[in-house]
Amino acid sequence: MTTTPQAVRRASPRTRRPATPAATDPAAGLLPQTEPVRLLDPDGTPLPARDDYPEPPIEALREMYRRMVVGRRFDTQATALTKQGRLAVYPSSRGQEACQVGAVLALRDDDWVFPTYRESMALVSRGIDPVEVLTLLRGDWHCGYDPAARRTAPQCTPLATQCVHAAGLAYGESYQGRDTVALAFIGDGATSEGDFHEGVNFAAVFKAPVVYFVQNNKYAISVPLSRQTAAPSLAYKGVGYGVPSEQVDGNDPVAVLAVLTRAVAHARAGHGPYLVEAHTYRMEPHTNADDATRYRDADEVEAWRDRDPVARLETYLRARGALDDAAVAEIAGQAEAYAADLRERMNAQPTVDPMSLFDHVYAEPTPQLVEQREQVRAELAAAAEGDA
Amino acid sequence: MTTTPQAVRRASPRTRRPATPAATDPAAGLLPQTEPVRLLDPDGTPLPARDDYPEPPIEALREMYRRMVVGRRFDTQATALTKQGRLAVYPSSRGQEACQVGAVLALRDDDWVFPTYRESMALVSRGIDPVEVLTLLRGDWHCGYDPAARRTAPQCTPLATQCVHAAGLAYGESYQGRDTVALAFIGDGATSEGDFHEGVNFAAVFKAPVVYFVQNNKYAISVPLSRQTAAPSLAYKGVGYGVPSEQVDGNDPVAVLAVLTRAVAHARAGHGPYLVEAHTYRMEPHTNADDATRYRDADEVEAWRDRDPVARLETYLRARGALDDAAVAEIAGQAEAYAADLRERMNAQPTVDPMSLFDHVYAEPTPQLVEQREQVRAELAAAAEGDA
Amino acid sequence: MATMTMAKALNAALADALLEDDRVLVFGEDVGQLGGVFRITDGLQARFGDKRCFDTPLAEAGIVGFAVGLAMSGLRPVVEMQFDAFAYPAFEQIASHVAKLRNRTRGKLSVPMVIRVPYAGGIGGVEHHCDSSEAYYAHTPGLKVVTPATVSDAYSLLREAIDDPDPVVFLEPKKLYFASGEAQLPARTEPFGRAVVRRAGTDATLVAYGPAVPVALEAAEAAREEGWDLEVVDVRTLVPFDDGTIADSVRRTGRCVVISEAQGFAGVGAEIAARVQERCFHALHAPVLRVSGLDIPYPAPMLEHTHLPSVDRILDTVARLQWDDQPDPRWLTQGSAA
Amino acid sequence: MATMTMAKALNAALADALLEDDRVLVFGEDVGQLGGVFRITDGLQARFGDKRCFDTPLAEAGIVGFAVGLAMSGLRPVVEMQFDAFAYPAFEQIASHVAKLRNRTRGKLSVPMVIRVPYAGGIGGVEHHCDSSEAYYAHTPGLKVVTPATVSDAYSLLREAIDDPDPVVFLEPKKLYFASGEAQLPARTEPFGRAVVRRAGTDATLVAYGPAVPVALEAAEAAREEGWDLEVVDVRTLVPFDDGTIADSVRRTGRCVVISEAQGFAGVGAEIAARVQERCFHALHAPVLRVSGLDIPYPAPMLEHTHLPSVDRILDTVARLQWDDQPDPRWLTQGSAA
Ligand SMILES: Cc1ncc(C[n+]2csc(CCOP(=O)(O)OP(=O)(O)O)c2C)c(N)n1
Ligand SMILES: Cc1ncc(C[n+]2csc(CCOP(=O)(O)OP(=O)(O)O)c2C)c(N)n1
Ligand SMILES: [Mg+2]
Ligand SMILES: [Mg+2]
Repeated sequence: MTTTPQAVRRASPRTRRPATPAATDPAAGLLPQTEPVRLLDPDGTPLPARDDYPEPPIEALREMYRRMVVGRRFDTQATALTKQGRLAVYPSSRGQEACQVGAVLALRDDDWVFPTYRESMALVSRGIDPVEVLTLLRGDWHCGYDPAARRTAPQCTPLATQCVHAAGLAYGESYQGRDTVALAFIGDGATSEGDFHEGVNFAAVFKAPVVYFVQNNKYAISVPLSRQTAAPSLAYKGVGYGVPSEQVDGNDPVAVLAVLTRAVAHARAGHGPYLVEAHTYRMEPHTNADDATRYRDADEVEAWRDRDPVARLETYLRARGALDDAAVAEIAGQAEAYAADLRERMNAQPTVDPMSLFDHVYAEPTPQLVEQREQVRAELAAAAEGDA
Repeated sequence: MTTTPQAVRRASPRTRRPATPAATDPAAGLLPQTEPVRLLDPDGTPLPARDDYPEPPIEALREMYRRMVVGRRFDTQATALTKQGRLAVYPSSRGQEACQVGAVLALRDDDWVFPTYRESMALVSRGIDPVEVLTLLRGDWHCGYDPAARRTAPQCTPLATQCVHAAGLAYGESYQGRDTVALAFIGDGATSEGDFHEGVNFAAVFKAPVVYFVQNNKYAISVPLSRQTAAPSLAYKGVGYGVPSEQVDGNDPVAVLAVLTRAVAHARAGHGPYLVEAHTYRMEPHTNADDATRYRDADEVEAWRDRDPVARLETYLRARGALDDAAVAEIAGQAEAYAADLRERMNAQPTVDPMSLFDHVYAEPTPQLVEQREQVRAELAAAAEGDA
Repeated sequence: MATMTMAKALNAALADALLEDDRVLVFGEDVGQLGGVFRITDGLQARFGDKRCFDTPLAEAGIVGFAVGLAMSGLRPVVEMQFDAFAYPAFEQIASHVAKLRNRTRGKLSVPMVIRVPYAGGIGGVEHHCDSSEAYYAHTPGLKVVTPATVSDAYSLLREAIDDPDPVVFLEPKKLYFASGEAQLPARTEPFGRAVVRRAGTDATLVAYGPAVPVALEAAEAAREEGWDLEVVDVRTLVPFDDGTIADSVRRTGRCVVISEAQGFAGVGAEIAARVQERCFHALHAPVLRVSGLDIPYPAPMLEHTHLPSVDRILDTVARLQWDDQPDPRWLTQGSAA
Repeated sequence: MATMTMAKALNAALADALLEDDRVLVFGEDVGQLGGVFRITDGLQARFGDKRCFDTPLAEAGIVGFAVGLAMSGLRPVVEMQFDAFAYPAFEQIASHVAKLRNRTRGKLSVPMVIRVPYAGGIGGVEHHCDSSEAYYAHTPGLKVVTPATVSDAYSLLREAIDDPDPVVFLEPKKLYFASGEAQLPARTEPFGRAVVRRAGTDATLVAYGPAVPVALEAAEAAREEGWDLEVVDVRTLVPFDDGTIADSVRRTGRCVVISEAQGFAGVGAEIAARVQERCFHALHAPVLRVSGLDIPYPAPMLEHTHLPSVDRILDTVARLQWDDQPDPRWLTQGSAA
C-alpha cells in the first residue's frame, strides 16, 4: 500500500473562491467590514454620515468625554500610586479610553460586565468606587467590590476564562426571563486561548446575549499581534461560530459607541452574541513592572499619540459646539477632585483581618479549617503577647 | 453615572456588509466555497469537470476503491469481533470510507497521520497490521503499532488534543528541513474543544504544514451538529485563523481525494495549514456500546445509504471502464482473505506480561516503581504457588 | 426497601432535585436524549424538558465555565463530565474559578454547582476512561469532594451536594453503577461530612472510599479466615474530612490500612495515612500502611486487575501490621541511602 | 565560585543547553525579545536566534501540545509556563499526553521535554500568581517533578532535566529567583533523584523542598536557641523520591517535621509524612508532623505571611514533637467524633 497519486500538486488555491460570492453566501452577514468602522478622522473631523452606524446622540458623546477624562485621570493616579508603593501592580489602559468608556456607556446599569485586569478604568467609569476597584491591586483582597450588586464580575486574570462565564450568565439571565446583556472584555492575545473559542461557541449555540469585545491593543505583554494570529483581523473569527462581527477604530470614541450600541441591541433583541474588535493601542507598558522598551520602538508609540481618543473627541465636541473652554475646565476639575479623593483614601493603610482567611473558603469552614483557624488564632495571640 | 445613550437600537445588522465584497477582501482566499465540492453525483455520475479540482488519476481512484472495500470489510470484521467479546469496544467508520482512505492516499508514506479512535480503517488502509491497530480496543495495551516507524500517532481519545501535536510535529519536521506533511483527523463534535482552536492557530502562526481534516459525520455520540455550532459550516472556522478552507462531499471519493490532494500540496509547498471539512455520515452507532435509536431516526440513516461512497465509486469506475466484474470479485476476495486472516489472528488469546506495567512509565523505573514491581512479582509468585 | 442500582439511585436524585428546585439545570455531553453514556440522566429530558436537561457543545472547560455563569445568575447547575480524564480540560475553570469565586469575592458571589464525574476503573475501560482523579480536586481548597460507595449514599449525598452552598465534585465509582443494593428513596443517610463504620471490628481499621469500599469489605470478610477481625470505615466525603470517626476507630483497633484505587503517590490515601498517624500515634502498634493503585498510568483492560487494590494485596498488607509485635523487616532493610 | 542569583543560573543552564544540544528549543509566552517576565530567558533569542528561542501564541495547552509534537519529531522542547496557575489550561495535555505517551506506546515514542513553571508565593503577587501546584504533577505517573532550592541546584537540575529521557516538570520557586548564592558554573550537584542533607543535626529532621528549604534552614538556626539541633533535608526531586536519604535521617533523629508551602491536604507533604512513618515507625518518638500552607486559596499579598509556613510555625510544631516523651494532648483530645 505505498502508491500515492501524483495528481494536482499546485500552489496555494487562494484564487479559487470567487471574490464576489453570491448574496446568499452565508458568510456575508457574519463577516466584519474589511476596514474598521470609523466615524471621526484621527484629528476629530467627522467623516460622512453612514446608514449602518448612525452617530450616537450628542449628550451621550459629551458624557463619554467626561468619563474618558475622569478615567484617564484615574489611570494616571493609579500608576502614581504604584510608584509610591501603594499598589502591588497596575495595568494601565491609557490610550484605550474610548473602548473602556464606550463599552460601559453602551450598556444598561443592570447589564453585566466581565472585565479583565486591564479594565479598571471601565469599572470606575461604571460608577464603582475606585478604592474598591483597586483593592485587588493594592493586595488586601482579590476583589474589592460586590460583583452581584454592581453586575460586574471580578476582574479576571486567567485569560479568556471569562468568555465562558459571560455566556453562562447571559443565558441564565434570559432563561429567567430577564433581558440582561453581558459584555465580556478580552485582549488580542487572549483570543488565542481555548476558552475564547469555547465561550463564543457556547454563546452562539445557546443564543446567549453576549457582546464579546476584543480590545486589540496590538500586544500581549511583549508579544505582537503577528505572533498571535495569521487571520486578516480578529473579527474574522466570528463567522466560524456563526456570530456577526465588526471591527472598529478603537480610538474613535464615536465609532466605538456606535458599534457597541448596535452590538448590544443585537444581543438584547435575542439574536445571540456579537463580536467586536476594536483596533487600539496600549500606550503604557503592560504593567508598571514591564519594560516596554525591550520590545517596541518609541516611534511606534509616538505615532499612536496622534490618534489620542480623548483629544479626538474633544476636538469633535468643540466643533459641534457641545464643549467649550469652561466645560473642559469643569470636567478637568472633576477629574482632579476624583484623583485627589482617591489619593487620599488610598493613603490610609488598609487593615485586613487574617482570621478572615478562613471565612470565605466555604459557606461554613470545614473542621479542618476550624482547626487551622484555631492554630492561627493562637499564633497571633502569642505574637501579640510577644509584642506587648 | 447612570445615563445610557438611547441611540440606534435596531435589529440584526446582517445586511450591513455588502454581499459582494471587493476582490481585495482578505476573507476571499480563505473561506470555503459555499457548497461542498462534489465531482460525482450521489449515483456515481460524473459532474462537469472543474478547474479548481481536477480529477485524480484513474489508477489512484482504482486503488482507492480497493482500499475502501478492504477497509469496509475490516470494519465489519472488527464489529463482529466485538460482538464475540474479542474487543472491548469498537467505533465503526462505516459510511466514512471515502474520508478514511482518501486521507491516506493524499499523503506520502513518510507523512504523519494523527488519527482519533475512529480512524482504525484509515490506519489499516495505511498498511498497519490490523491486529496492531486493534490492540488498543482488544485491551492488551494502549497502542499496538510503532508510531515512529509508521509515522502515525497513537489513536487519540482526548478529543482535539491531537490538533496541537500535529502542529508541533509538522513544524518540527520543517524546522529540521524535511518536507513532511501532517494530517490531523478530527470529528465535528471535537471542533468545539479549545485544543482545536489552539492547534489550528499554532499551525497558522508557525506556518506548519498540517491538513486539518474534519469528518463531519453529523453526530458527536448522540449530539447533532446543530447543538455543536451555529456556523454556516465547520469549514468557516478557517478564516478566523487565516487558514484557507474547503468543504467537500465526504461521500464522494473522487472529490475527497481531489480536495485533500490539493490541501496536502498547499501544506507541502510551505503555505501553511489547510482546513477541510468533509460532510459525511456515521452509519453505525457511535460504538458497539451505543444505542443510536435513542437519538436518530431510521429514515435519516436510510437516506444516507443512497449516498454510499463505495457503491458510488464502483459505479463511476465501471462507467470509466476501470473496473469490471472480475476486478470487483478479485478485490472482494482480497477483502475476505484480509478479514479471515484478521479473524484468525484475533482468536489467539494475547498474553500480556503484568511485569511490563513497570517498564514504560519512565525510561528507567523509579525506586518507587522498583519497589512496587517487587511487590507484584512476589504476589504473582505466591499466586502461582497457590495455583500449583 | 427496594433493590436498585446506584445508577438508578443517582437518576432518582437528579429527578427529585429537578422536581423540587426550579433552579436546578442538568447538562453536559449526551445527557439529553441519550440519557448519558451511563444512563444516569435517562428520561430526565423527556420528563423535565430540554431547558432543564440538555446537551452542550463538546467542550469541558466550556461546560464548567458556563455553569459558573449560570450559578452567578442564580441557577443551580449540575454538570456531567463524561469520564474522569475528560474533566481535565476543565481543570483551570475548576481550580481557578469554581473553587475560588466565593473566596475571591468575600462571599458576595458564590457558585454552588455539582460537577459529576464518573471515575475510577474496574470496568475494563480503555485508556482515559478509568482515572482516579480525586486527589486533584481534594487538594484544591474551595471544592468539596464526595464519593458514594452505597446505593443509598449515592442518592443522599447527591441530593445534599445539589443543595450545598458550595461547589461539589461528585465522584461516581463507575464500577458500582450497576451494582445493586437496598435503598428506600428518598434516602437520607448520615450527613455530609461524616464517615461511616461499614463493618465493626477490633483488630485493625481499613479506611476506604468510593470504589475501594466493597473491596475493603470483601477483604475484611476474607480476613476472618486468617483470624483477623477488621473494621471498615467508608470516608464518603473526602472534603470535608471526618477525622473523628476515623481516629476513634484506629484508636480502638490500634492498626490501620488505607485503601484507595488511585495511584498512591501524593494521593488522598497519603493524606489519610498522614492524618491518622498524627492523631493516633500512641495508639498505633504498627505504621499506617497503604494499599493503592500502582504509580503507573492506568493500564489497559487486560492488566487492570494487577493495578487495582485486590483482596489479596489488602490481606498481605494487613499481615504486615506487626501482629507479633516485631517490626516489619521490610522497613528495617529497605530505604537506606543507596 | 561566584555569587549569582538563581535566575542567572537558570539562564545559564538554558544557554548552555542551547549551545550544546541543537535539538533544544526554548519557547513560551514572552520568552523571546522580552526574555520572560522573570528574565530567565534573557538574551537567549539575541544569542541563538528566533528559531531556537521564540514566543508562541498565548495558549498553554497549545504550548505544551506543540512541545509534544516537536518532541515526536526528535527535538527537545523546554517550555515556560508564565506562572503556576497559568499552567492549568495545559493540564489535560500534561496529564493525558506528556505523562503517558511513553507508556502508551511501550516506549516506542517518548516525549522528553521540560515544562518550567515559576511557582509558589512569597513575592507579594496577586491571585493566580502564587499557587504551589507541585502535587498535581507529582501525583501524575510518568512525570518527573523537580524543584531546586539553591543556585547550584537550579543550574545542575535544569541541565539534567533537559537531558533526561523523560518529561520533567521543573518548578522554580519564584521567591528564590533573585536570591543570591555561591555557584561555580557549569555546576553539577548531586544526581537527579537524590535528596540532600543541607544541615546536619541530631534532634529532629526537617524535610523541605523548593521555597520551604530556606525557611527550614532559618528555623533550624533559630531552634538552636531553644536547644534543638535540627537536621534539614532538601528533597530536590519530588519524583523520583529519595526514600533512603530521608529515612536514614529520621531514623537517626527519631523525629520529623515535613514542611511545604502548598496547602496541606493531599499534598506532597502528606506523601512524605506517610512514607516516613511507614519506613521509620520504630525509630519515631513522635508522629511525623507537617507544616504547610493553610487549606485556603492562596491569599492576597497582605495576608500571605499568615498563610505561609513561617519560622515560628515550624518552631511551634517542633515543640510538639513530644520532647518530654508525653503524648501531644492535642491529638488525645481532638478528633473524636463530634
Ligand atoms: C491563562 C493565562 N496565561 C497567562 C497569563 C499571563 N498574562 C497576563 S496578561 C498577559 C497578556 C495578555 O494580553 P492581551 O490578551 O492582549 O491583553 P492586554 O494585556 O493587552 O490587555 C499574559 C500572558 C494569564 N493571566 N493567564
Ligand atoms: C476531552 C474529551 N471529552 C469527551 C470525550 C468522550 N467522547 C468520545 S467520542 C465523543 C464524541 C466525539 O464526536 P466527534 O468529534 O463528532 O467524532 P466522531 O465520534 O463522530 O467521529 C465523546 C464526547 C473524549 N474522548 N474526550
Ligand atoms: Mg493586548
Ligand atoms: Mg462526529
